[in-house]
Amino acid sequence: MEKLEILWQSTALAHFETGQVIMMLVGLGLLYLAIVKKFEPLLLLPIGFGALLTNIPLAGFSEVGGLLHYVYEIGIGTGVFPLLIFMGVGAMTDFGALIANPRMLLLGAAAQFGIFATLIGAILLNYVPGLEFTLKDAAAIAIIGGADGPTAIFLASKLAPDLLGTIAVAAYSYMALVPIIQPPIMKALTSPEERQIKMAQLRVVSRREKIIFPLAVLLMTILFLPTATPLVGMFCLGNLMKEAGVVDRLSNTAQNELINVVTIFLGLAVGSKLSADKFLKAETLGILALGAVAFAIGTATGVLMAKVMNKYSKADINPLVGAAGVSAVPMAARVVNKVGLQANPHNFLLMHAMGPNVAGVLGSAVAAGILLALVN
Amino acid sequence: MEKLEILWQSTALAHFETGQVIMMLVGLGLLYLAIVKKFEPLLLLPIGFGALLTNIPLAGFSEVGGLLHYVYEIGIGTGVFPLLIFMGVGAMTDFGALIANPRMLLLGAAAQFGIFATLIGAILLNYVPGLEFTLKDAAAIAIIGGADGPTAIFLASKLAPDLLGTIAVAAYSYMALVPIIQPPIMKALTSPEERQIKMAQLRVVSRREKIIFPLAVLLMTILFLPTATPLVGMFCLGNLMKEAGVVDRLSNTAQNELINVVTIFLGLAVGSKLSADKFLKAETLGILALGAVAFAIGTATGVLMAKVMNKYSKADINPLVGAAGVSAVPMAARVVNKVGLQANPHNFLLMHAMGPNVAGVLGSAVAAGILLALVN
Amino acid sequence: MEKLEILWQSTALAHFETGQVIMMLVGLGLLYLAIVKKFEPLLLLPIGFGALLTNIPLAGFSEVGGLLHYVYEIGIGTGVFPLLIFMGVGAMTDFGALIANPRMLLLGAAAQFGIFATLIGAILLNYVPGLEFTLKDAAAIAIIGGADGPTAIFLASKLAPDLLGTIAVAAYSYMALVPIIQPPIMKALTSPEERQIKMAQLRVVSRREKIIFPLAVLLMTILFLPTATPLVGMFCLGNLMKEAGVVDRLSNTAQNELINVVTIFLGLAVGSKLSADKFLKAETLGILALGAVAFAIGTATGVLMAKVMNKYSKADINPLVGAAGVSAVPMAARVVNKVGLQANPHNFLLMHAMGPNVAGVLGSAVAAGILLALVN
Amino acid sequence: MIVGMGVVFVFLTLMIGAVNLIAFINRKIPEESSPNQSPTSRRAPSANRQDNGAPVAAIAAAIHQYRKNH
Amino acid sequence: MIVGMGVVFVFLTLMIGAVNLIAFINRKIPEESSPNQSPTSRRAPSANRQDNGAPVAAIAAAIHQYRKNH
Amino acid sequence: MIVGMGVVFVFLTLMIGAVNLIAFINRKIPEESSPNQSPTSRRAPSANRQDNGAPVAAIAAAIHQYRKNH
Ligand code: NA
Ligand code: NA
Ligand code: NA
Repeated sequence: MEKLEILWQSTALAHFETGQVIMMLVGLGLLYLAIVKKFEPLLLLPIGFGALLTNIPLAGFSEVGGLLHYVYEIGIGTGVFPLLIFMGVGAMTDFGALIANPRMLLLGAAAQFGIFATLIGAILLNYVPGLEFTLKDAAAIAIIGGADGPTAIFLASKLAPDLLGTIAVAAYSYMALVPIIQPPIMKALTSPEERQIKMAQLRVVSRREKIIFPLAVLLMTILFLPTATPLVGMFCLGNLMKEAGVVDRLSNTAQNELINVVTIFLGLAVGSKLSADKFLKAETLGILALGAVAFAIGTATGVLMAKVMNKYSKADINPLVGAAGVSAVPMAARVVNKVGLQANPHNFLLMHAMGPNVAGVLGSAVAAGILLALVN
Repeated sequence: MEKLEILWQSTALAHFETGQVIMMLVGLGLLYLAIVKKFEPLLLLPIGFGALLTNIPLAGFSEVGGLLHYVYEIGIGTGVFPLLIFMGVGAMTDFGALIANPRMLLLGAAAQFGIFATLIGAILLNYVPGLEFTLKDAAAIAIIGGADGPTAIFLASKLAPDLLGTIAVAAYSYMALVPIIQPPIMKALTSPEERQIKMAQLRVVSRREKIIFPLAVLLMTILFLPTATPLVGMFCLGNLMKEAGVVDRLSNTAQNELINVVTIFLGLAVGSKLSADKFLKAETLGILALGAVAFAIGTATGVLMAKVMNKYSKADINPLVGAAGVSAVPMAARVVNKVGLQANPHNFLLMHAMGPNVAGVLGSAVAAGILLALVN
Repeated sequence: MEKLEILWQSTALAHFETGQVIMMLVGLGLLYLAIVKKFEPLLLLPIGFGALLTNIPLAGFSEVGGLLHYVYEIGIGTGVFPLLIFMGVGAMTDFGALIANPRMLLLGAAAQFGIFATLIGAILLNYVPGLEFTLKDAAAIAIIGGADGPTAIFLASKLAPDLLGTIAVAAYSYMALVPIIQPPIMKALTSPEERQIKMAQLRVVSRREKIIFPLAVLLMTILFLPTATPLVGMFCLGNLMKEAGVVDRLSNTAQNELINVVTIFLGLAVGSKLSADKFLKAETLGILALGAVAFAIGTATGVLMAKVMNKYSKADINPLVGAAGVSAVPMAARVVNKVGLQANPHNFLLMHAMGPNVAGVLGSAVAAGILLALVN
Repeated sequence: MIVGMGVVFVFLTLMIGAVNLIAFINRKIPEESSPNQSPTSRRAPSANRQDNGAPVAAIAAAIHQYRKNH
Repeated sequence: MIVGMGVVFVFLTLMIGAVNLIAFINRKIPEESSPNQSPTSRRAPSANRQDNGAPVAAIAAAIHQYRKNH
Repeated sequence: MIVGMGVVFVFLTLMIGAVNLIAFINRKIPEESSPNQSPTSRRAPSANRQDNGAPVAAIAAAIHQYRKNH
């Protein structure tokens, strides 16, 4: 009987708290989005599973000695995991479209307006009773507008570890929602004629230019924005390995096995931050709302910038491609292509949208570096 | 001359102790079993090699600063390696046969009787002069009867790190000996007619059931046996990644590169625990004997349970499949198939044995959780 | 305005020191050698990139909390990375040619003369004003003559961490320069007739011999030179996994994904040691000079030893194959083949040069063990 | 021991119930036929995948080589 | 906010200049045609590579199998 | 230095002896012909391996594609 009592006390049933139950439902919800809705499953599946594990009473996954505790401390506390993801993404990224048409960098810049608008928004939310965000919190929340998961995780781990779970979930969820959030904004800000604009075919980019590009980006980041070099540096390393053509072994590993392993653990570690005491508070609603606003603003400013550029530039620019500037590679570029095809079934914008799309990755890494420099 | 003296003092010849020589022979023996006899070579080869390395005088592989010291502390001291193996095994496991015929879970439960019988046995062995096992030691030894390597290593690392090397070697050796240990017991407990029983073909299992299954297993473990969630949780994560179909990149990495890397280091780290002072004692013989007994008992109770089920169930159940309940995937299922074919050359039991076989993995993980809850 | 001042202060422009600029040029130079000249790109590309990153003012890559700091401490400070590389190289190495003609081990020994000559040289350099090398420094520098990158990094991490960057760069650079350094020496020391000598075809080596070989090497190292067992042991483990034929999963992972991941981080970590205060000093020139001398001496003694062996041996030995004894696998063997073909377009020496070539790897690992035993 | 073995049985028996429940629900709510879940579309999307070309090219080259030699 | 956004723009505008500069220099100094940079020679050399045989054999076997069956 | 170099030579000379000894023993005790060590059976067994089907299917598809185009 005593043994049975011990066993009963060792069941979770005797120890569950309401918050934990709710958070496990949140975890199941994330798994549903990942598996059934196919929302960024590579991240949301491990995040959702991590949320399940971390909220089990007594199992101690996230306490000292637990697996998720180690994974978080080693991988996210140090910032190593997002940097490795960035290296892998760099090794998967082809900057050809951007090198062929470098003015697209302006669209990648314009779409980061969402980040800075959100920063103001988060600070203003302090006036709402019950919400309290420090400047660091606000900066970490704002980066959701960058539409780039690893950048958001990296910045949040440095500035607001307590909000990391919420921020990461918001970032990846909205990245998955790009096909729903962006098209209405894109259509509202453009005329059917603008959406039909055809763009000149891109010139061929030589291998040498592709090799020099990541080095030039790194050099400029070093000179002007050293706080951005961890992110930009690892991204450029991955890209250089890809383009150099002499270390294909390393490049393939970086963009396959290494990024896969890191993705599993990054997701679990992020999920381990989805505990009731950190997620079930008014701030979370504020963060989710701000994230949506940031995405919408970034999309809008990207499109508007493209309209301005189309007006003052010799070459035609379809304003839709501005929306790809938020990053969310390659989803945003595909959305641009799809909306463009609705206006003109023979106008394929995908390659033209890849330029602002990868520019958006650089743009949000740069913005992260600026936020780090300003608030840290 | 002085230099020569330094060099001589730095040879192992000047420092060897008898125990180390014997342990190196044990290591060579394990390599022989792995390479020539093909006994679980994936684990026994690194374990044997680790035993060689750790017993070299002066090399200090397992002392602070040595490679095996780090690997052990990081990988086994924390419990991370067995959990990663479990994730990979989960990503390799197809629960289809079990979902189609869930009563096979009872066979996976019955075969764990070997674990609890061994627990009693280990406690009784304290009455043998020269043998001393604490309750924790006894629990760690008992898990050998689970016929599941990573579960044994995980539990031993928590309850009896000093016995870890011996327990792991016993577990993997007996898993390799399944084709020798099981058939006589299976034949002794069944009649030729029983061995010829044909089982109804299994129904097709839908993808949705396969996705929900690991989540249901996790949920029940969370509710009723949280101490088992590290093992069961990682197993279910791997299985969910496999079945979800949306993260094949991650699933493939978990069941290939990641598990391979971990296997190498897990083996080396386990081998590093095969030092003379821990292995060359009377207890080791007790452990080896108990392990063999545990396997035999588990096989027997599995078969007997299947006989009972066959008697009281509508559908025919070949009692041989009960032997697969010890786990030792997929070896035990193959042995069932082979013994079945000897009785009836047209009766393929492999798929029917896979159900109890994977149920046995769950069963021993559950038993490990119970032992953790009871003795920790 | 204040914000702008903060941002300006946060640019690197406000903080660059001359030494850092020079070191970044060194890094770019290494990238040039790797990408354009294809000098050992697998290592020199990450090393060059690491040199860029570590010299960025304010970015703090190599300070506590920075990525390269962690990678260095975990991977090189512990000696783990070079050992994993060695395991992977072992899994790639075929000792068949050496087993078929074991006397080639003498060539692998003779070529290590460069190491010990350099040791004397480094000690003598203390008489040059401005240069100061301790005995440990001298031993770490001498190993450059072993023409084996991971061995050099391993020994330098143990004996002279401050010189590690320079030593690794020197080792890999000279390994890449083998096709330029070796041929003149080889031609100067041999007559055209000698270079045309044909060697008897190698006998077929059985699988069993190939399995026993790494174990025999390990056993002898254990007995006579335990300080060499970390390197030799991991090398033999890799080779045993390859030849055993029962753990191909593990062997493939060791020689592909695992070695690739480690190579990226090893390179970055080595590059992180290329900081101005450690590289821009007179000692560096001394090290580079000694490295070149060591290579030249090793090549010469290898060739001379082969001449002696040719004189006193029944079977013909082409003296050129002695040059492959420096290791630098497989570059040195290819150079031998090429120089041989220049003398006789029908005389393929590649397989005959593989014997001394892999013997050279063992030879330098053994020499490293001796140096560790003597000076540590 | 009896307690331990009992818990194992209770737990796995509960699981039998759970699996049967899943199967029952699964039969009740038929899986909506989702055309986008065809085998070809099950691959996870990932940024700029380029690993498809290489093997195909290698295979084509191998086939070409093979044909020449046979 | 204005400062931050401004720096993003300044930085990326500088980068436009840099890319244009690279393209300009690239046009001025034509890439020397390097015969050793053909696709086949771009693989990094590595010690005793042996992973070529297996896939080729597998492909050859697959082709053989395929031919027999079709 | 002389000591160091000497040890290298002594050690590798001993190893020559060891290799010759292995070869000698190997000739004396002929390897039993083990039919289960054929190349095909040398793959390590592993639970529920499923990676065989995919490449074969890919190759078959590639061959089919290739034939259509050539
Ligand atoms: Na962005
Ligand atoms: Na079991
Ligand atoms: Na060497």
